[in-house]
Amino acid sequence: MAFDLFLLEVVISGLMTGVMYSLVALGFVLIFKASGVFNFAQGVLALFAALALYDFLAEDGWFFAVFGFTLPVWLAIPATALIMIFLAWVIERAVLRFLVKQEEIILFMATIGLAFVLEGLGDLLFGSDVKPLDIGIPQGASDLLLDNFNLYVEKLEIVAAATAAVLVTALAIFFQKTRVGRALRAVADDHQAALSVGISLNKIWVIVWSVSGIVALVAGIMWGSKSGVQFSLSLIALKALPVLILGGFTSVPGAIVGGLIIGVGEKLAEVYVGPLVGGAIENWFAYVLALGFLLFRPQGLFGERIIERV
Amino acid sequence: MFYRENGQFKSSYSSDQAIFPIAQDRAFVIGILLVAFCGVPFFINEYWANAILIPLLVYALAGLGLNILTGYCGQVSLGTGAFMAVGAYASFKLVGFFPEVNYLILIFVSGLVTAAVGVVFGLPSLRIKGFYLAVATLAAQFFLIWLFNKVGWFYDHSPTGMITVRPIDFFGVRVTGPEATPAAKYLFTLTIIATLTLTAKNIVRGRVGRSWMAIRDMDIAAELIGIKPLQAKLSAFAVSSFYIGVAGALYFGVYLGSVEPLEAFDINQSFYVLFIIIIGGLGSILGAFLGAAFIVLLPILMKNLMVGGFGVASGTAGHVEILLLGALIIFFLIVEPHGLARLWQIAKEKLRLWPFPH
Amino acid sequence: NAYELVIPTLDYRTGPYAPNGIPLANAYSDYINLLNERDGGIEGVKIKHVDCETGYNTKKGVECYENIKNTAPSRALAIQPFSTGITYQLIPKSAVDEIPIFSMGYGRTSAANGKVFPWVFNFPATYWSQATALVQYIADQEGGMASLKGKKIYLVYHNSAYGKEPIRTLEALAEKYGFEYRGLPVDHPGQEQKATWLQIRKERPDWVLMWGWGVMNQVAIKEAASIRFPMDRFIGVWWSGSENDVLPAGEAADGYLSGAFHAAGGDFALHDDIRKYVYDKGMGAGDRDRIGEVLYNRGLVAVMWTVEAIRNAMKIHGTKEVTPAMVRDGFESLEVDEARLAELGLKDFTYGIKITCENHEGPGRVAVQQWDAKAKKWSMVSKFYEPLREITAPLIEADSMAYAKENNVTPRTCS
Amino acid sequence: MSAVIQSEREALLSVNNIEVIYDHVILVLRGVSLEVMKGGVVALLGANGAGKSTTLKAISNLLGAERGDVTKGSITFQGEDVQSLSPNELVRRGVIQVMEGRHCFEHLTVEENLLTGAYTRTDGRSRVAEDLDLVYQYFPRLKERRTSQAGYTSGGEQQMIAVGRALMARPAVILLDEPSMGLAPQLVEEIFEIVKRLNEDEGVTFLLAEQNTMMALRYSNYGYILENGRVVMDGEASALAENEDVKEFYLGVSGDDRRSFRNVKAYRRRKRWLS
Amino acid sequence: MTTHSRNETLLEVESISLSFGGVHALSDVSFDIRKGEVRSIIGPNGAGKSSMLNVINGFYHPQEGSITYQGKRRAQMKPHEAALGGIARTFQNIALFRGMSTLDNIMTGRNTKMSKGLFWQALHFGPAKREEIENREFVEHVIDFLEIQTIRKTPVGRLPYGLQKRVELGRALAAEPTLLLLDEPMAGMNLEEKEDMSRFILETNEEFGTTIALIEHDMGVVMDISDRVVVLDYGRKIAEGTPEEVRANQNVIDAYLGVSHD
Ligand SMILES: Nc1ncnc2c1ncn2[C@@H]1O[C@H](COP(=O)(O)OP(=O)(O)OP(=O)(O)O)[C@@H](O)[C@H]1O
Ligand SMILES: Nc1ncnc2c1ncn2[C@@H]1O[C@H](COP(=O)(O)OP(=O)(O)OP(=O)(O)O)[C@@H](O)[C@H]1O
Ligand SMILES: [Mg+2]
Ligand SMILES: [Mg+2]
Repeated sequence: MAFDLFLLEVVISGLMTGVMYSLVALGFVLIFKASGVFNFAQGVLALFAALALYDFLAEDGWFFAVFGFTLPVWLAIPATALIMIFLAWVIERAVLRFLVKQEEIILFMATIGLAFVLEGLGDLLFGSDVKPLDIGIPQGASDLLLDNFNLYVEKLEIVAAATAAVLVTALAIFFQKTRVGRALRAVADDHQAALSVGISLNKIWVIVWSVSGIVALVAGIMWGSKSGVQFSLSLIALKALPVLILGGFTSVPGAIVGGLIIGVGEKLAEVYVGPLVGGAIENWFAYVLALGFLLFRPQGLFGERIIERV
Repeated sequence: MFYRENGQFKSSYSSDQAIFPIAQDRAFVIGILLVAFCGVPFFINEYWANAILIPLLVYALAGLGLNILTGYCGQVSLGTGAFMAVGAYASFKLVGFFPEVNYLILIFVSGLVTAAVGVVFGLPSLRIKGFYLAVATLAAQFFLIWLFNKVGWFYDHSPTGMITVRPIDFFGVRVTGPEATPAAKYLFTLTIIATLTLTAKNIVRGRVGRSWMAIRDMDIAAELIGIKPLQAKLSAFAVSSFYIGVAGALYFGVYLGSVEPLEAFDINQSFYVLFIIIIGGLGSILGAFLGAAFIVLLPILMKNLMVGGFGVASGTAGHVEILLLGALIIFFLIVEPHGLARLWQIAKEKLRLWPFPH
Repeated sequence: NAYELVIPTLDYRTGPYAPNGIPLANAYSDYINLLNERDGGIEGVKIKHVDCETGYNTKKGVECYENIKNTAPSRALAIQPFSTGITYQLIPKSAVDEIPIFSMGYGRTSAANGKVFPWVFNFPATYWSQATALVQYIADQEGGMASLKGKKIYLVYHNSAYGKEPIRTLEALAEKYGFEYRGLPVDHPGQEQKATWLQIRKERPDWVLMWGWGVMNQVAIKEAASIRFPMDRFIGVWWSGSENDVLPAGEAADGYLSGAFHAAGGDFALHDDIRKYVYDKGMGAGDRDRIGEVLYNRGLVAVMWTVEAIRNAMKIHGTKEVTPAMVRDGFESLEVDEARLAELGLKDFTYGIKITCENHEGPGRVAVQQWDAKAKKWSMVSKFYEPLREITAPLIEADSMAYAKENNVTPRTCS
Repeated sequence: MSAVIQSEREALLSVNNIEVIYDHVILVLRGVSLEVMKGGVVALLGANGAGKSTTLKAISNLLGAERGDVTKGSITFQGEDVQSLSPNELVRRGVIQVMEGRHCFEHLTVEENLLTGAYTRTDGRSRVAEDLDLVYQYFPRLKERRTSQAGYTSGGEQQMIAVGRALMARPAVILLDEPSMGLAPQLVEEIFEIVKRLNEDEGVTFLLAEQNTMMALRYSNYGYILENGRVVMDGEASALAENEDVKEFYLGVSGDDRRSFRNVKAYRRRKRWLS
Repeated sequence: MTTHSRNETLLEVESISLSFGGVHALSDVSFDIRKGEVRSIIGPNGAGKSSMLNVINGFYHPQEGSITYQGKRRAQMKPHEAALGGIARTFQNIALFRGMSTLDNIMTGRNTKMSKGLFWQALHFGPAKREEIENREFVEHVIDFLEIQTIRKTPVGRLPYGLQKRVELGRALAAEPTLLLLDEPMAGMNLEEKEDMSRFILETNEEFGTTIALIEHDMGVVMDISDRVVVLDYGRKIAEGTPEEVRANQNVIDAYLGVSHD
């Protein structure tokens, strides 16, 4: 294989992996942008969504046990989305509404608690075995590219990239152009003031957590198809963090661009620098890369300027 | 009725600034210390030492360290695990180099080493704030752990990369390894932690502590009234890392005895300590202890209750335990977002008013 | 008879490695239930099974250990930590607490040296033996040890103490037989291995070995399939060769190889007994149709050997009320030959073992099994290889002596 | 100004003997009662810490966010108990509060800030746009800064944003907490003129907490004086303005002359009505 | 009222210009502050008053112009240098340290006067303790002076607005400043409190000779207590002089005071 073709391959796979991270990061951004909550439970949310989806599809699930049939994919996905919306509603009822106006770190902590609850619940309801998730997304390398150009790209990731593009466009429009989008940003700035102008925090929270839950479902589908549905799925949240800081916590496009940069950066580092220092540098490299960007832009590439005034 | 400050007048500023200006508080704390130092060692067994009290103390110390940085100086860090690792590895190497030197001194030096590393990784805090900084400290977390896992020198080239503590005597008493008696380990840890807690309290109620809190509450204003952000933040990183480093050394040497960097000091460890201070109370010394008690003891308690008490299968109990722990964290945050320490304080304030409702 | 034999387990049914921990734990529980139901325990003495959830986490492991080690009446007769980290943790304690540790096929390899580690047993084989076995298998396919020269053999490993175990052996082997070795670490949990497999795709090693665990395994197998790396040149350690690892890759995993020291499949006489005495009575710990999975059988063989050691201890000491120290003696002179296996309903399940005072690893033999994706079955495709002791012995000696020196252990003499 | 007698009209908003506790232990309101008549402008006066803001927040139900609790008494709006209503429900019914200390949405632009005020409105974009123009007319300065992020505007500009944002909701009752704070003198007057205009032309009812007693009494028709969490005096604005004590302590006139701030040293501390 | 050093210039602002993107917060503003005087800065909202103070104590860096303070001329300085040089201030939007008690807040004001290092502090013994108590004594004077003894140990976040302003003044006074910058110290206060505040300002000025730069919208206060006034509008200086002169200035009436003001 020619050398530069390999480089290209590394870059492409970096981009694709980056998109996969972005899908998770997007969920974070939504919630942060709209409520100032750093939602640590995003990874678990993705896991939970994937578990629920699997349950509708598989014969060893609750759904089958109760109703005696399984759902086709096109019905199972909306059904799972409904579950995520219900979950958002429960979260708002049971957690968020009691934490109005608390500091960021408290809310952050609450989402960690939430992550535990969902994790325990997921395990109790669905068991901790590995569950293969197959909703018909093509898997494996694209034969077309591999045979003709000797270029290795995963089909699943092409699908993920396309999905992400659609999601991002829709979300960006939603935030910038709509009345609810504006209200979401207002809530993030000042809970109490938002209340005082009649924005219902409860409603807003249900909305963002629902949207974010649905984004988590998408991420869960992609990652679940890739590596099976199991606890480890929730740990991809950690891979989304450098993407977030690089792109900026509040920027939807930032989540994508951040993902791309991190993806390519870490793959190049691992492939070209890794062997020199013993490998497995991807993880810290991603963070160091993000840190490097932050030193120049403390609010991330696309994040909102941090207002410093007296 | 009994908890009143009436009639306790301070005649000098120095007595007004005492750590526990209220006599009842003072008596209470002295009582606890007496029990901890003179009572517990007679009854302690291995289970209580290795599974409960030592982890509790070590985590309280780590929590104290992180609380200095996060609770007092407002810099959120998720690198605690890595800083504990620095302390652990430093003590491991130091004991190897200077087996003759007193263990306490080596632990102290390990703390200093960690402080130095902490300062280096604290540098970005001058520009990066809030959650951005938190995530940036993850760079330290992942990089340091990678380093300890990768560079053979750190683990004396053992084939698995694990490090194991040597048997060490402290003034003739074995304090590490399986042969150390529970009481010896416990007292050794307790002494260090009691001393460090006192120093922490001294620091936070003095000038340095105030400048940390000023930076935390409003960094711009602090700068405008003449507090140097560089000095304040880095000193917080240094002191905090020192504490965390000592905690790491004890965690490795006295508590676990052998560690694998990737597991013992991973990011979960960082979160764990963060839970401790948030649940316990940010910016509170007592909080670190209450938080550690909550986070260390509660799961054990729940497990023993479910498995031992109700005969729940241990796997199921494991799931339920996670679920319940999460739910309790949320519950306590809702009841009192400022942590158990604040809850305690409110309870005291109520007591002071008692029997009147307000 | 009020005396009970306490067999504790440190399980993990939660956390990232739960999918692997569950079958192991189920097998333990099932076998003990079987003995209690069918035989009234061991030699008529009831077994008390205490389990404790560790989540594969060392700290919880310590708590569990302290909690269960003195369980009345017999105290814990032998500890099976099922985690490298916890094993390391407990090794120094074992001598003081006088409780034998049986880290079957994992843990500290140099604990094979019974002179330094009288309380630790890691038979029937260690990682280092396994590494030499896998290389021998490769040599067989390539046409003899000599043909290894110039070949490229890569290792994809879990970047942890466990994953690093074989490195030294492989390096020594590479030096001796002249193949090119390179290690590619994968960080926990290992869901993202693109960079690793791109490098493999570029450098085209002849063989890839894998020391993986958890989700890492199945992702690696999928990635290998994606880059069209031939499955029959991809060999996992015995912890990377269970149904969990290959099923998610579907057809693509066909032909994947892994190390093994016991058979897969649920049609041994013992399994039938378990179905009859345990599952039919509704006491089964897991799903009936998952009996016989690789990790389930792994659990079975582990508890079986433990039980045989207890039996042995009873024989040696002439009492049914054995203590952990007696069970240690039982381990140290344990002999489970083919005939005994057949009695236990495990004919041809694994090979016979014999443990001695200086050798706690036992025979150290390892075979290779292969996955048939259509039939969804593992089957042995090689003989059991004898370890290359000339490679492993000096390494074991060096490492155990270093431990002895650091911890002031005077190696005992065995004679 | 329409000199409406308070008691002749129906009470739109009434607060009955409420008690508020912060943080479970700090008692700040010890039984406050007041009534706001429909179409009235009621002033809430009192020293720092008397509990004015707390009273307003209790009405608009914003106390929860500060860990405050109404532990006794009741609050009714149009005869209905509103204590269980959420703040946004109250805004929908026409009660909006301008909080003390601005509380702008820092990252939103000035215009977006104003538009959030219209969040609850359903009468169509064009009506909202009209009102936006109206607000810009009241505060030309805001029009100049419409695309700046509110976090970067000056203190007075933020105050205008806060008031403008409330106007955008087209409320029936506005609870104004220190509207004049930090505003230039001519703007202070303008704000009160706006209050007057909205009150007279559109029938908007006002309850305002204000330190600028002179202004407040000039523009309101009824007043309550709060001290230490209790109402110590109330009455017609004109009557209050004539009260000797009020004159002396709140208006700073002793005899007929305004006291100079330069001579305050010689001035004796006042007595409290009730403590 | 006049003292011997009244005519010495303490601070001179020379043609300062400051803009943020397209917004010109200050354009070519020059004025001086004399030692020992009370100098007021007034002007409509958004005129650039607060920005001016921010420039003086180094938080904003002007694009053009320079500042001479105590004879040293410079384009800009770091905020803590200004603090060390004796410039203290209060803020328009209260900038207290909300999590700390009144006492601690005021003690932070003494930060520049304290020097004992971490080691001694950790021991809380000997020099550090002595230093702490000496400074505490000073702070107690400030507390007595401002009559806030009763709230000494209260966390400032719980205080009503007016008291917070007073604590903020205390924090500035604790630094024993040469030049005290006050940004709307009386906003949100009732008459009585304004009187108190005026009294504190005047006493500080007269007894300690502290020079004061004051931004305030209450004309009564400004007219009564300031020696000289400078008026800004849209970032420009439109008038300057004694209170009487300024009050009579037509530009000022148009831009700021409004016609109806008495
Ligand atoms: N969140 C809070 N926690 C505890 N105490 C509080 C809180 N908010 C206000 N208080 C206390 O309640 C009392 C009344 O405060 P409030 O803000 O209502 O006064 P105010 O009359 O509006 O004063 P100002 O004129 O200064 O705005 C004060 O003593 C204050 O210390
Ligand atoms: N950091 C900044 N970024 C952008 N614009 C700013 C910044 N600081 C101030 N401005 C703008 O500069 C102008 C002057 O602001 P400044 O705060 O100095 O006004 P001010 O005279 O203090 O007004 P007020 O009396 O309302 O407080 C305002 O229009 C403000 O929006
Ligand atoms: Mg108020
Ligand atoms: Mg201003």
